[in-house]
Amino acid sequence: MSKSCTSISQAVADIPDDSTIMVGGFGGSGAPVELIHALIDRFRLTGSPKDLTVINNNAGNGSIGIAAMIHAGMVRKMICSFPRSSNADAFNTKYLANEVELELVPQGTLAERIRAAGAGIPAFYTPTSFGTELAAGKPTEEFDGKMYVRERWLKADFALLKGHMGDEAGNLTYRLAGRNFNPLMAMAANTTIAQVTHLGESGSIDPEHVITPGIFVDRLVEVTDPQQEEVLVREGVVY
Amino acid sequence: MSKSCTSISQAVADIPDDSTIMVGGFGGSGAPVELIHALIDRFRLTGSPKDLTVINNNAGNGSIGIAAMIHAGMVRKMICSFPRSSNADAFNTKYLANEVELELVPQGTLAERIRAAGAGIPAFYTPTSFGTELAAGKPTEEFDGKMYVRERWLKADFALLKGHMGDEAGNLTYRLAGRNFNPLMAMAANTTIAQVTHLGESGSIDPEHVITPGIFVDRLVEVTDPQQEEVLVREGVVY
Amino acid sequence: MSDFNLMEDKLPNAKIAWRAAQDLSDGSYVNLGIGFPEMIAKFQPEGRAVTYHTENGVLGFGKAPDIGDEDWDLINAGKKAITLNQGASLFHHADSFAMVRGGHLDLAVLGAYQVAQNGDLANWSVGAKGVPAVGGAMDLVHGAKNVAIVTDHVTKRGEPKLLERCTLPLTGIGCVTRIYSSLAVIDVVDAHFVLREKLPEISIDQLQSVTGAELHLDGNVGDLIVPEDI
Amino acid sequence: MSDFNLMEDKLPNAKIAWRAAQDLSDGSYVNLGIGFPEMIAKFQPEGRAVTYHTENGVLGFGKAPDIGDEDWDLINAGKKAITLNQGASLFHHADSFAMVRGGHLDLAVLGAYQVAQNGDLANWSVGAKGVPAVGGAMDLVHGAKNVAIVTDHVTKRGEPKLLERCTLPLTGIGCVTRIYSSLAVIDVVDAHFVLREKLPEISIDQLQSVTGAELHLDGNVGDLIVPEDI
Repeated sequence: MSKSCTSISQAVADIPDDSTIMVGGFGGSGAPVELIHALIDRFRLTGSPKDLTVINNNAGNGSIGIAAMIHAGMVRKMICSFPRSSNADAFNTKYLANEVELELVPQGTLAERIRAAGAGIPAFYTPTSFGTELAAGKPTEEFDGKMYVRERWLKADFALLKGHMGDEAGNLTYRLAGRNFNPLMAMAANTTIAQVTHLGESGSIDPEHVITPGIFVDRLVEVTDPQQEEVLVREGVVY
Repeated sequence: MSKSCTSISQAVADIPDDSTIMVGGFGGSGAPVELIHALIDRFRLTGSPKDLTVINNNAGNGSIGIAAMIHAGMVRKMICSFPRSSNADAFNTKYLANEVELELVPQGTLAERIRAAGAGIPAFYTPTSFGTELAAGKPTEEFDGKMYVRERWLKADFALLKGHMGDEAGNLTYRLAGRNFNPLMAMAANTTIAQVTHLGESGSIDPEHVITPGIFVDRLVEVTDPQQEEVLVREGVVY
Repeated sequence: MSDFNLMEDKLPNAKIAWRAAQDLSDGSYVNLGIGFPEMIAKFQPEGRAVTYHTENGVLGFGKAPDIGDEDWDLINAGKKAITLNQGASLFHHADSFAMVRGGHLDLAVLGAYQVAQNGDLANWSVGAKGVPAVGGAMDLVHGAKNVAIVTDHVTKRGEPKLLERCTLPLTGIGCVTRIYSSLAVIDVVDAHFVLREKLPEISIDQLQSVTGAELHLDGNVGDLIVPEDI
Repeated sequence: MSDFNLMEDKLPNAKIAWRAAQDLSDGSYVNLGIGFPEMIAKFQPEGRAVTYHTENGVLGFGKAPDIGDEDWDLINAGKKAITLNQGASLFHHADSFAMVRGGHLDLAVLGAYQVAQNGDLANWSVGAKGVPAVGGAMDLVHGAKNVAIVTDHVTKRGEPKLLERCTLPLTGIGCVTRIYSSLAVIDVVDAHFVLREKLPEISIDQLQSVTGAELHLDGNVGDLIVPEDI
């Protein structure tokens, strides 16, 4: 049972309208540009998927990747910690026009909520955001003399990730700081789809060096020379 | 500021009576036999440390390692998931004579409580143990129609770990399944002490292959040809 | 039928394990409990890829090594030496139980002291004095998508292990989905035992007489037939 | 003293960063906030080993690469290209914030819109319309053993930023331990501002007049002296 897909478009072909999609990466590092663009291609061709909820640390930059998804009108809601970037016009415009919703989550809480979803932990307590407006309406509790906020897990229907090495068993490694949210999102989505720069046979990754065990990965597609979001933004590329 | 100690005995010289000590390993895999034995040596020489609370998945096997600590009378309480082993006489005898306490924790809850301590999460909800006597007295709550038990973090004063590669920055790798509880305990103790089979300069471990980042490790000592607990037990060694 | 001798004609553990193994799905991730359930791997049908998980942080382990070839840093949750298959991965205990609790395993197979018709399981403590031990069982029963039990249908004294309610300390409530016993294959559906297969030699009445809760029927009851050479 | 001109004689950011850098401890783990706080690393005193953490999963990063040598998979939380020092490690976001929330960092240095005498910090939102963004600030303020602020002592309009209570949306409550401002070094002790150092040219009265809460003294007030060539 190989998990590899024959094409990028095939890998994302069944993502329906109204899906919640986690997208790996922090800024351009570890961002699965080709998978996102395949989804945009599908939307332009078929009008689907639309009304998406997208979970990422940011809300897109420039005119490619998540920014292009937003600009295309596929995104109903962003869940992120930092929707600012050097060029967040796509999000800002839609947000200020009330055409896209925003759930703002502190970065560590965002990471932990995603990890909790993957780990079967429906709720946990964190000191983060206690006493701030981002904790409004959330249960609080004192432990050992300190106050904490209760946060819920955050699940998704799909995760789109960028790995570096992948093998047929679904095992993944990441490149440098491109790891970031990717291994967490792999655990938290019903269907996890990863593009990898090198796809090898089962066993081509040392078991001690695997970062995401294959159990968390449903589909793999090789993109041998992936685009780097930051480079595209700096070149002014518009997708 | 190197973290390396000149000797095993120096590495454990300041562990006081009444300490809570996490000991890495699952059975003999990843068990820091030399660090434990150094602690026993100190106890035999000085009468200290005693009245220890020891956290490990098991409660010792044969007449070495944690079993020898218990037999020597250093341990007041064990916190573990599975105090049975092929030869758990040391624990069984003391436990049935009410000379050592036991806090029995489901294995996944034990792991998650330790991880939570390291991650600044004072409490979390798990489905594990709901409706059983191990959940007696613990708060419960329903999320999305399913019942969960609230568990608290589990911290320690010291952690004794066994790594494979270590570097002067404190970074660690582990060998095969010897990883188990070691990386979690590294995060959860005030002072983390690791024996490693190979101690190299800072940078001798590929940053992408580091399992425990050095921030979690306070002291390192090289034990180049470490004993394997399972082998000692099979040879009938008595420490 | 009336000449069925419960204690002599019931399936031995190896045959129960064989039957359980026939339901292993291609591409599935499976945790087999220490002891009897581990035997299932031996009977994994050809042509199906199954990836085995063990609580102490290994996914994709294979056969035990030859005696003398053990590496005691590479063991399973039962502390037995194992080997790694191609595509294996190693991880720490929190990640391992994230796989368990997070619903990533397709199947966990455990032994049982008692199973109740509502899916309650008792398999960790006989409630008596002695040293209690729980391990990962309480996590597994609430994590895997399916929780199957392999067990003798009755205790050594011939008493039912499948009951209206468990009398021993529980491992988990409402968690068991299927039971492979020495006499039958039974599903837990809506807090009832539903009989799927039984040994051809035993009548439903006789099976009911050694079962501590009502057996429901839902369509055909298949024959539980295991090759002789198992 | 009376000829001290607040807007002309206060320290520029580089000098504030230099002063904050003098307190970096040997062997410490430090997170420097995006922007102004990042400048502190440049002034790290010789002979002290400091390991820098960035939220997106890097410990032990070094200087920015030369222009053209950037690897955009290797960035800091400010999305700037970085390099790795010997002994660096890479990890995912949950592990990164475990370091933060779990109290493993010795120091986090952040900027501020407002700091209150009880240690409350406002640095993420001016409360107005626009697009809010929080990043990792709310985690950092509740995680690091010490939370220091580098800031101008007053706003661009000359209004105090050190206050009895914050009026802008809070980042965290009771979290700030020390403030390095353009005029002074101030600790937060038992919900009071305690003046540790001030520019020699400014009087305590004048400093108090641009501070929105009472400055307490606890022994000597040192001179805040920064080398001219910074």
